[in-house]
Amino acid sequence: MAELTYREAVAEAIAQEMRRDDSVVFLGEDIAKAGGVFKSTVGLWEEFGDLRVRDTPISEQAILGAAMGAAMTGLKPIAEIMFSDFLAVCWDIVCNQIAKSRYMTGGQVDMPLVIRTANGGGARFGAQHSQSVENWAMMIPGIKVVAPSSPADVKGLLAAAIRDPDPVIFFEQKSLYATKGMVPDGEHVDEIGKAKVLRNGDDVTILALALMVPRALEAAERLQLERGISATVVDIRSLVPLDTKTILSEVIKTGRVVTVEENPRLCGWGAEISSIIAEECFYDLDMPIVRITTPHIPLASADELEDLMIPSVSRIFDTISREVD
Amino acid sequence: MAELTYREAVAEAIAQEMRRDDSVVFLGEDIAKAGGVFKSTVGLWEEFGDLRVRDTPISEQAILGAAMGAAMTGLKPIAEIMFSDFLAVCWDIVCNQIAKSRYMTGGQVDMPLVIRTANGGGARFGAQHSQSVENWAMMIPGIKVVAPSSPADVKGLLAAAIRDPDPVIFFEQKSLYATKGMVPDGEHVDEIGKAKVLRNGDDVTILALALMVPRALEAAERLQLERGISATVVDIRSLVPLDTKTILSEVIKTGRVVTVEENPRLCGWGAEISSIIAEECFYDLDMPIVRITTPHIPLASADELEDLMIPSVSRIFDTISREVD
Amino acid sequence: MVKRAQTKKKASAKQARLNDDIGEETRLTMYRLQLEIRHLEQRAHDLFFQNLIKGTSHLALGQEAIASGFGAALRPNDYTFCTYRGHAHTLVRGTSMTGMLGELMGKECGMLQGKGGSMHLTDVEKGAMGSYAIIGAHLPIAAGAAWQAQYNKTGQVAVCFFGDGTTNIGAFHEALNFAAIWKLPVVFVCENNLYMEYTPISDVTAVEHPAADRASAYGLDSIIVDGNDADAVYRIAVTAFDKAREGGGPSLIEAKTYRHSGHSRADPASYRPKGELEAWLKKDPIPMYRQRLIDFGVKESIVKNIEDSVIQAVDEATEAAKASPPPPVDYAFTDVWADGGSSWRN
Amino acid sequence: MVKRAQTKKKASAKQARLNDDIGEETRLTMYRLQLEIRHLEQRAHDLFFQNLIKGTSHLALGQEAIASGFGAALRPNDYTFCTYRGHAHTLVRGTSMTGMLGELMGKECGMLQGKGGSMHLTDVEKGAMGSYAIIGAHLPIAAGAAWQAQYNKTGQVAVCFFGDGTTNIGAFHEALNFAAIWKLPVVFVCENNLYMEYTPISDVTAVEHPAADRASAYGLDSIIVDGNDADAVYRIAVTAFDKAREGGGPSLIEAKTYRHSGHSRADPASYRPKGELEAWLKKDPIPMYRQRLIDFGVKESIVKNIEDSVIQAVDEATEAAKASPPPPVDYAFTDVWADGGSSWRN
Ligand SMILES: Cc1ncc(C[n+]2csc(CCOP(=O)(O)OP(=O)(O)O)c2C)c(N)n1
Ligand SMILES: Cc1ncc(C[n+]2csc(CCOP(=O)(O)OP(=O)(O)O)c2C)c(N)n1
Ligand SMILES: [Mg+2]
Ligand SMILES: [Mg+2]
Repeated sequence: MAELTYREAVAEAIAQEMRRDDSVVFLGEDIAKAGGVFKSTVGLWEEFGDLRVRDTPISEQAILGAAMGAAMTGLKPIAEIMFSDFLAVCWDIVCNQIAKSRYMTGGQVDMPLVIRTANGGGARFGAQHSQSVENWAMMIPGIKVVAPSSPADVKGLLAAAIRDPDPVIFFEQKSLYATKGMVPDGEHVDEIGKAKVLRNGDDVTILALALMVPRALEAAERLQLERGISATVVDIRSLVPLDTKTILSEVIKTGRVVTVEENPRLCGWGAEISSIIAEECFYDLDMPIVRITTPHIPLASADELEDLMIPSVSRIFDTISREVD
Repeated sequence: MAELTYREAVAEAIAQEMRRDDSVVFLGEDIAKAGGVFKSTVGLWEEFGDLRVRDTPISEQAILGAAMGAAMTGLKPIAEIMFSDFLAVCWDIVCNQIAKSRYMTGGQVDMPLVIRTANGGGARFGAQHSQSVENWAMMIPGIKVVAPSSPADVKGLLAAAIRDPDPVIFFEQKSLYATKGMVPDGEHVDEIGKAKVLRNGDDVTILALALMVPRALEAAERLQLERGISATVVDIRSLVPLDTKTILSEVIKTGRVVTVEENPRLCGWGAEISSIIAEECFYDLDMPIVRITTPHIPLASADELEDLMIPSVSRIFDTISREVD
Repeated sequence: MVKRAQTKKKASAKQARLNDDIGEETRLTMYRLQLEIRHLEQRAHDLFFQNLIKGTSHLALGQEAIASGFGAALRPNDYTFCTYRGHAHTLVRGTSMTGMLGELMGKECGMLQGKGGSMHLTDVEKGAMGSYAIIGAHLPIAAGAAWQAQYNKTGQVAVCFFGDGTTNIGAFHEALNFAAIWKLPVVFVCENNLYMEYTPISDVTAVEHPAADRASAYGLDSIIVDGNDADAVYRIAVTAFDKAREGGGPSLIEAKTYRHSGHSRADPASYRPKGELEAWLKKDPIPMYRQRLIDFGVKESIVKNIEDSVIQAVDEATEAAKASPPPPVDYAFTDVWADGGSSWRN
Repeated sequence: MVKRAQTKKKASAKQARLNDDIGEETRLTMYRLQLEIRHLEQRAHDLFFQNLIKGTSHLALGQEAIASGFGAALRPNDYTFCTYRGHAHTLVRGTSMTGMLGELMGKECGMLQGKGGSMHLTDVEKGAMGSYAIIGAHLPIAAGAAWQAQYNKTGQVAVCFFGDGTTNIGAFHEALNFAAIWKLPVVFVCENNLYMEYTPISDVTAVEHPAADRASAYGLDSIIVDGNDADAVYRIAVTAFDKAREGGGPSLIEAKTYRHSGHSRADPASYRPKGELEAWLKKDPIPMYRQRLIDFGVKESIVKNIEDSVIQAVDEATEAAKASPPPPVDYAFTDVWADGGSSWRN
């Protein structure tokens, strides 16, 4: 085990996979010589060279199109889309091409590729560089969707994503890049599609993802200390495939569930999970299903405004204090 | 009142608004001289001429970008995106620019524009020309989302959309273009943001949109006749703003609710509405909330396969028969 | 008299030479390919009007020389990418006619199991890497396949076919620049049939030659070829492939042509100026090519033999596809993921 | 001696003429604008390092002559569209420095109420139609504003500023073709500062001049201007505006320049070859322009007066912005819709 930052874990996972498999290649804007605008890919170009780690023009459709064409013909590309907001400029390649080609061709086409992207708010970057768009990806049949909350998960799940034979969008929360955690040494590969129970409680089950996970954990500590409310915290980790087994069983145990989503409210991932619970565990519930989300509004840039919008520890604490009696 | 097809109602609404307001202009691919690939804009170019009804190149980003720039500076553009699947090639202009500009600028920028697009399946067009993407639009803060199910609603709601000072995406279901209905003569303007109760029942409330509305109505008739189940059918009509007043009050009346969605399952509009009901009417429900959706799979083209995927009258009938006892 | 004879002799010497650089075998292949496309598409047209093909269908009648010229110049392991108007380009890779007609009819024998339909024909084993129905997308995707070839030094090329209207969408621009800077072995082929659906291309394009006049924006040569002459297309293809295989990077080729039918099955093509179709029918690539074969001394019987066998093949494929049952309904739920399934949960 | 004097006389006659076609008043305006940008941006830089500005910030130090030259040539009701690197282009429209610094600091007095931040500066009343942070989007949007001007025959032009790296994204291509075929009164200005973020533009672009070498792809003239010379920029702007207002359609102008600072606040710009910055600092537009004013006979005291007043204005704006409170939290919930609210339900 070694302590790494979330951003270092990105580079470590990519390096691990590039060392073992020559067909892994990596492309994106400023990812090579500059090591990425978030410094999450430092050292890769130095180790793997010009042919495997390639800077591109500002041509997101070409980046993902090239990744797709290469994946169809035998490579395992990793493509970086610098900010997840920019998925909008290449959304056709994601949702109409990458996601659908295997199906439309009756299974003839392989699509082993990973799209890495910096997602989410908290950096005062304003409405076009702060969105949480994990629900955009979840909405599209044919893509796997992963969003880690810790350096260890970054390493294990990114390695798993690179080995996965299906297309994966890997959402790195940009406010987590500087956070630290213990990461297994040597080869480390996790499994995509497994949620993780990070805290066990009796009174309420909190479902969270990415940046919302540390906030949910902190709120759970405060709920225990200040209100005597004992909360389970589940890190969803992967939206597709969705570990409904773990989620539903943890919901049933407490009979109360709160989702904490960074994506804006309408059609967020919490809506989907809420609807599954409302359909499948209806009779196990002791309380309405509560969703805590960023309001359905573009994100503001000023500190005070942004902090108000993205679910905070105190909003989670207050909401659960009020709802759970 | 006159009997019009759904497609004729489109042209009638646009003509009505172009006659009363010179600032309404219309652009898109093959919409002018050819009258649209779905023949839904026939006669407009002849009446309003080259300057107001303009054919464009295959440049969806330019189409919507131009519509936005014109809207910001005083025109009221209507832009056609031929198939809603193609929103993916101009998604940035929709979700990052049109939807966010008023907010990001502290209210300085106006955005009175309409994006019309042919949505949905049933025409054997395959996975890239058949999607129901109303949930893509609902997911983005800052856009209004309308999807009519009848010629009268097409006329009234499209006219309202054109007059609306905010951006509206207007989803026309392509399988409905040939359907007929009575449409008010003369100037007809409806109100965006109001659901419509099309059938009153006691046992279950069916929430539907666009093509799912006639199917829900037919299923409701069969449920009454064959099972003695009496169903309310609500046509949602507008996803944003969402008429939660009507929806929730109709749900409470029967205590049972089923959504019928054409969009693929994950993060569909039914998920959002289900989560609102599960949070706000939890104690009024007598049954789990059931969602009937297109499975979370790209759409197949062969008749038998496509028919199996999109919710049919018999799937609605069977599901409700099974769930409501 | 003497003079005329000399001219004639010169001309036929020239013809012989022309015949030499391509060779009879390749020419016969190209004639066969053009006929296969023509007859298969006419059959698809008929089946449509018998309501045996649903959805939509985009024919390339009149444009056969382009797919055929490239088809003859390709190696079996090269990649091709095409559009919704992709019967031609898929067929020239040697795919099964039954699989193709079966797919158009939504049958179990369909090459995509009824999941793709007319606009998505694909035969990966033959290097036909897909038909793409959203304008522009397949240009960068083809560049990606070429990147693989470059990375693995396989000597393959990727060819990407698209229309004149496609030159105005953003993905065209991104793909061209990207392929040029990475010197990828990809050949972009713009089939300029004068129309973007129902709109004349000149109404919506800032330059006269939508592709060729833009080549310089990517540091590429401006190349225009007669798209109704399979030989001319073949020669251009060989040159571009050689360049690509030698590391010289991409080419952008504009082939001038015309589609005889409407844009899609729904289109009577009434927007065409009077006489335009008739003028182009005179330049129909197939009778012209037949005449050339005869002029070059190919026996009528050989030509006839090809014609008969193509019609027979199309007939047989039609019957086989008609006889095939609809796809089993559980096909709808397979092949979303590599494990063959479609589940998004456990 | 005689010869030298004559040459000198000739030279100053030429200078006088040069001065004439632009005029002293306009020149002083351009000098003032350049200084305003320089000082305001340096102040923003300082405030960033005092942690009074959060998020990010993209300075255009060294590129001031471009915004200033265009700014001086614009009419008040013309439209401008710019990028995240848009302090300069917003400022030259005459917007309030306090509103701008307030926005960067996230204060109530901010021009966007703290909702936009550094990358979205907008002042619609002044014709500054927004700063766009996603590469390429504002090119078609600017074309749309020009469409309005054309439709309503207002005589306005729209100017769209963007960087060299932006020429490789699809929206660039779509906007240029669209503007050309509709002959829209829009002027596209590519500020070629040699870098796309940290990557030299030549590494990722198929042509030497990313904008100028592509003009012909849209039937436009290839135009390159010295972006460090406000006079040269002004003259090009006037020509392009005249053309646009007369119905001659769009122009695409490539202005060569260099940014003295890194791409954004986080960037030390260590990717630059040694000596490159130093060479460009010698071509710093501001001291060069000052010298020109003196050479043209403008009194030192007038120049000095402008310099002092600009510094004073920036100082005052800084104090005013510092003194402003943070935005009231309910600002977060206004202005999604035209009714001022943000509700998505009833
Ligand atoms: C992004 C996108 N926009 C619009 C369409 C609808 N569409 C299908 S074919 C076509 C015309 C294409 O013209 P061209 O590129 O010349 O090819 P051709 O059909 O003539 O072969 C259009 C506009 C589409 N499929 N994708
Ligand atoms: C679509 C998109 N891709 C990537 C980025 C990230 N990005 C911001 S600025 C920039 C470089 C732009 O370079 P250039 O156009 O030369 O403008 P400059 O910054 O030099 O003024 C990049 C890649 C973005 N904002 N939008
Ligand atoms: Mg064409
Ligand atoms: Mg630059």
